Amino acid sequence: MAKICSLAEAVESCIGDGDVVAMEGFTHLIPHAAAHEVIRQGRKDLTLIRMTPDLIYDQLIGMGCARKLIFSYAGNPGVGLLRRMRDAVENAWPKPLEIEEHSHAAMANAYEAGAAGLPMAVFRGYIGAELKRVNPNIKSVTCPFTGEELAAVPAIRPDVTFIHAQKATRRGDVLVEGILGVQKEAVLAAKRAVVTVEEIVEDFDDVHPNACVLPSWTVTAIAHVPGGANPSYAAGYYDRDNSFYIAWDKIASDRDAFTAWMKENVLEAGPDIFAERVKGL
Amino acid sequence: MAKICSLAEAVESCIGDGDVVAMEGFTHLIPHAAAHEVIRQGRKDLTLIRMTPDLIYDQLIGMGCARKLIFSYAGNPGVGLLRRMRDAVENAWPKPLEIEEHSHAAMANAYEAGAAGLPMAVFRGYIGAELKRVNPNIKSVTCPFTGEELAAVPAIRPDVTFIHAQKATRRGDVLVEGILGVQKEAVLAAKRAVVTVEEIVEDFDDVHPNACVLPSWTVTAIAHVPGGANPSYAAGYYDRDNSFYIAWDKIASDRDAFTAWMKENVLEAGPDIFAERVKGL
Amino acid sequence: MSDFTPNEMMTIAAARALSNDDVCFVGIGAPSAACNLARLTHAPDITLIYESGTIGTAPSVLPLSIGDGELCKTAITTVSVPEMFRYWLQGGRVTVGFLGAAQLDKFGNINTTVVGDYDKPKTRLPGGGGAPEIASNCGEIFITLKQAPRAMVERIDFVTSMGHGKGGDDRAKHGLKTKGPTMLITDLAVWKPDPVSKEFTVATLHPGVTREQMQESCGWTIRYGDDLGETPAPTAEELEVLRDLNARTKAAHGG
Amino acid sequence: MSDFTPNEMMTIAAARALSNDDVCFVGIGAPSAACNLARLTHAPDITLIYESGTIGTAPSVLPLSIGDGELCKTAITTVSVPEMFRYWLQGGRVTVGFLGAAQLDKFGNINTTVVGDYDKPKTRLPGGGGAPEIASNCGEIFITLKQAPRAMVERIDFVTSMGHGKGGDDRAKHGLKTKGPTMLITDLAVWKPDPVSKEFTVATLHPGVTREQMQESCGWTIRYGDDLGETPAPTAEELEVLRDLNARTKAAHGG
Repeated sequence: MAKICSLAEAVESCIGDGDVVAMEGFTHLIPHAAAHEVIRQGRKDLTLIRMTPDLIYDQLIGMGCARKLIFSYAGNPGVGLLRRMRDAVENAWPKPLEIEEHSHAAMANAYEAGAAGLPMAVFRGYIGAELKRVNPNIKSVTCPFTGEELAAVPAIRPDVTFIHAQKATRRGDVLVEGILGVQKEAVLAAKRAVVTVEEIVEDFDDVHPNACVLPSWTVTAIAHVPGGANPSYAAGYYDRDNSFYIAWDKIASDRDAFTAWMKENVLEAGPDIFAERVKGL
Repeated sequence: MAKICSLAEAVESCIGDGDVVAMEGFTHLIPHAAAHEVIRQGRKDLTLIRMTPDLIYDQLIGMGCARKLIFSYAGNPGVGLLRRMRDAVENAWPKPLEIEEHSHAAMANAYEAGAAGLPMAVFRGYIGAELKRVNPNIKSVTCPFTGEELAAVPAIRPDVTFIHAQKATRRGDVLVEGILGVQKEAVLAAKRAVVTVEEIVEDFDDVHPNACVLPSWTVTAIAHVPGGANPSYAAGYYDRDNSFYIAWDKIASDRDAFTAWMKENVLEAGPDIFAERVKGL
Repeated sequence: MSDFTPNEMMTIAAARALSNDDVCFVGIGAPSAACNLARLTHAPDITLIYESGTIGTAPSVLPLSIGDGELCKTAITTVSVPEMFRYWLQGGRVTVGFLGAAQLDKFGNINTTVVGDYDKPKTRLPGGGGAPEIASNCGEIFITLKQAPRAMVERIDFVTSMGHGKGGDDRAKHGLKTKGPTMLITDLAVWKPDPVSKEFTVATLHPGVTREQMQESCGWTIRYGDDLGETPAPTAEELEVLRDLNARTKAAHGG
Repeated sequence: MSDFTPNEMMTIAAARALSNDDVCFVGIGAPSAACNLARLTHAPDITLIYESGTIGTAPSVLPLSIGDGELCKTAITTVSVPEMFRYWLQGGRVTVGFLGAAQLDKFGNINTTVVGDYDKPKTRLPGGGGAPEIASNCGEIFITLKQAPRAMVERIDFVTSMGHGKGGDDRAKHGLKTKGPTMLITDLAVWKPDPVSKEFTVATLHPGVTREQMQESCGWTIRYGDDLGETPAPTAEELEVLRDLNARTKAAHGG
């Protein structure tokens, strides 16, 4: 059963140095507050998994928390490149970053396989594509019925997954609505799952029977962090802060500007600043 | 784009003799009216696919429409055996019936693989189980990462799938709610799909964003048949007619009683009798 | 106390084996009654999953089918059947699976497929349904069965679902990490597998049941545990809750 | 008419290639503008799918990201990302996929991964995202690109997504049944693959564009179709609808 606690306590108890970590959210519901808490607590040597390692992973990488990144698209969506990640890959600053690169289809299938308890995902992919040459974790299996060669990648099985969701009940069930991304799969694939939520309610009265609900016993810890997805958004609560995504490009372009921003907004701040930020969004 | 038409026209245009056919609905939303129309139009040599070939397939088999059955549980749910199917398997009445038998997990995965455009489904199944010995369509693949041997079955790709759903819009989008079964997968896996619905509406106003909707362009024909799932049920419209499931056991236990019932209730009836039947349920 | 039926004793003994933290994959019939009895007595937070996709259901009456509307209405969420079998069962999220059997051997292997030869069956049974993968993917398996010589046999005609196979470490040899059958609850007794051989041995006899009754209703030579005991009789509360549940069910489902 | 930009011409030429029956897998930027322009002009029933899981969207303003709330609000349904890639893209339900490129060769092979060596890149680009499987699973592929010598190169540094490979029947040799790139729409011209060699050849030049401009902005020696024509200039309606859409988008997304 999920424990409802502070974000600091959830992070303290659920993630250790060297862990394999997934933080998911596909544009929508990206767990920024949770990532900041992980940075504040100084976790290191993490293997970070995420389809689209946008700002939060740029921040974790820039702060030296990661030793490896598994991903499929490393961009600041709608803006450009991830400058901290590029600096790590191209110049090993602040430390070298090993990368394992896939396509979206491969990552989505690998999360699905993780949730399904399988060792690998099988899909029709990477045909004529060169990632196969540089990523030894892209293999193939042959269909015993048709002889077709299909792509295979290892299932994703994180030590811990972090997601942000709209609501949890007091007994710990979690509701995700709208653009779902791979969050359900990322939670079910992981050994431990931490969820930050906009709201804690008595009950999901009248929720649609087929809505995406993660039962309490699939989640380890839940923290109430209103605004915790900002500058991403939470449908029904606040919009995406597009201007911050543009501003980030400038902050991240310079090591000193980045370090100063992280000090002021992460290291010397707390999760409660998120509620302030989303006022008016 | 889906064509909205009469059930007779939908069946006439979408299914031919010898087709591979799936009629799905997991206890909920079983397309009885559509199955009766197929019987009335005298289709034959069908390969019938269904996880739980309960009453509708007992009727199709007993009327001699089928040459083969692919299934995973052949029972009258909550009541007992399927007597017409048994008579076909054990005594070749009214004609022999070839069977291909799987587990629920295999069938569910095979529909999923069909919807996903894959030639096969891979899952952890049939371990120590004897169906492998008698069904040549159960094979295996080896995980190239762990060496684990996993079960493989061919994807299900019906020529035509029939389902019953709660609602369609005038432009042909279909809404299924509650117990979903494998209906979405069965439709997406098929070359053609026929949907009977309780109601045709202007719009699915305020439907949950993650509700199960099949867009118009995934469906071939839609027929408005209120009550069309009876004696199964349609959540939000009418309940399951449990007494008929019990009554069927008696009807199906005798070849003459069966033939007489089919003559009166199917051959000499039409889809409009279903609306009458569900009054008061 | 003697005012209870063997069927009630079976259901109550099965209910007692369940705990508040369990996640149960529930079949229709005795398992459904046992799981809901546990929920209504000592295990209010137990999670019940039916293979129709309904997760965390709390039906006020017992469902007649695996996909009754009541299961969906009271569920925390309802998922598609492919998701049920992939994420929830194969994903290793179910602690206890219940299975019944048309034929059962002493190692807990189950036949619900055919009596006689597969290609020329004497009796064609419904088939495996979810059982083959329930048997391998749930943390442990409870089997419920009414004892009868033709049900409990030396050698089953067809292995629909693997129990302990040939006994001993046969499950491990098949690559299985789950426990397999850990309990057999019948109308006459509670059986548990021998820790080494994995042969079912009688742990407790239900009140009033004799060894003669036992052997008459079982096709293999029965072994008894060294510390054979008596199944505690149903308590007044257990009987009352079970009978209320059955009465509500009967009233709801009508004639 | 001369009051339109090369970028507007590119978007309008791409929009014209879409029909009412198409199901498009839409990327952010020029593809999104083109698809929505088609929807707002000659193809009102076109189905737009974004990889965030939103199916049948009809945004009133262009999204800034692939997962803007507007896409979900106006969608017929929103599915999970694994389902999007399995049932909808791999399931063969998408007729047209749009791709951009950092580097493109004359056979429509695309690089969005690295400039330079993969292990020691000169420039690390965002990577493939959905592109490798969009390229193979969509019925056909339209590529949009601003022409530049460093973008249109003789040999790309990394094959992120396969176009026509080495040309000719190379796609078929890879087991692909989809058509691959059938159109390249740039700010200067519309290109189509030669039916046999599959090398991109210029089909129409946008109004006022010269062959000199073309060759200056392309790293390979350009071939022109025998029936080279001129791209029809944007109509007043096309320009008005596109500019309205862009103005609404700018107003909605603010500073």
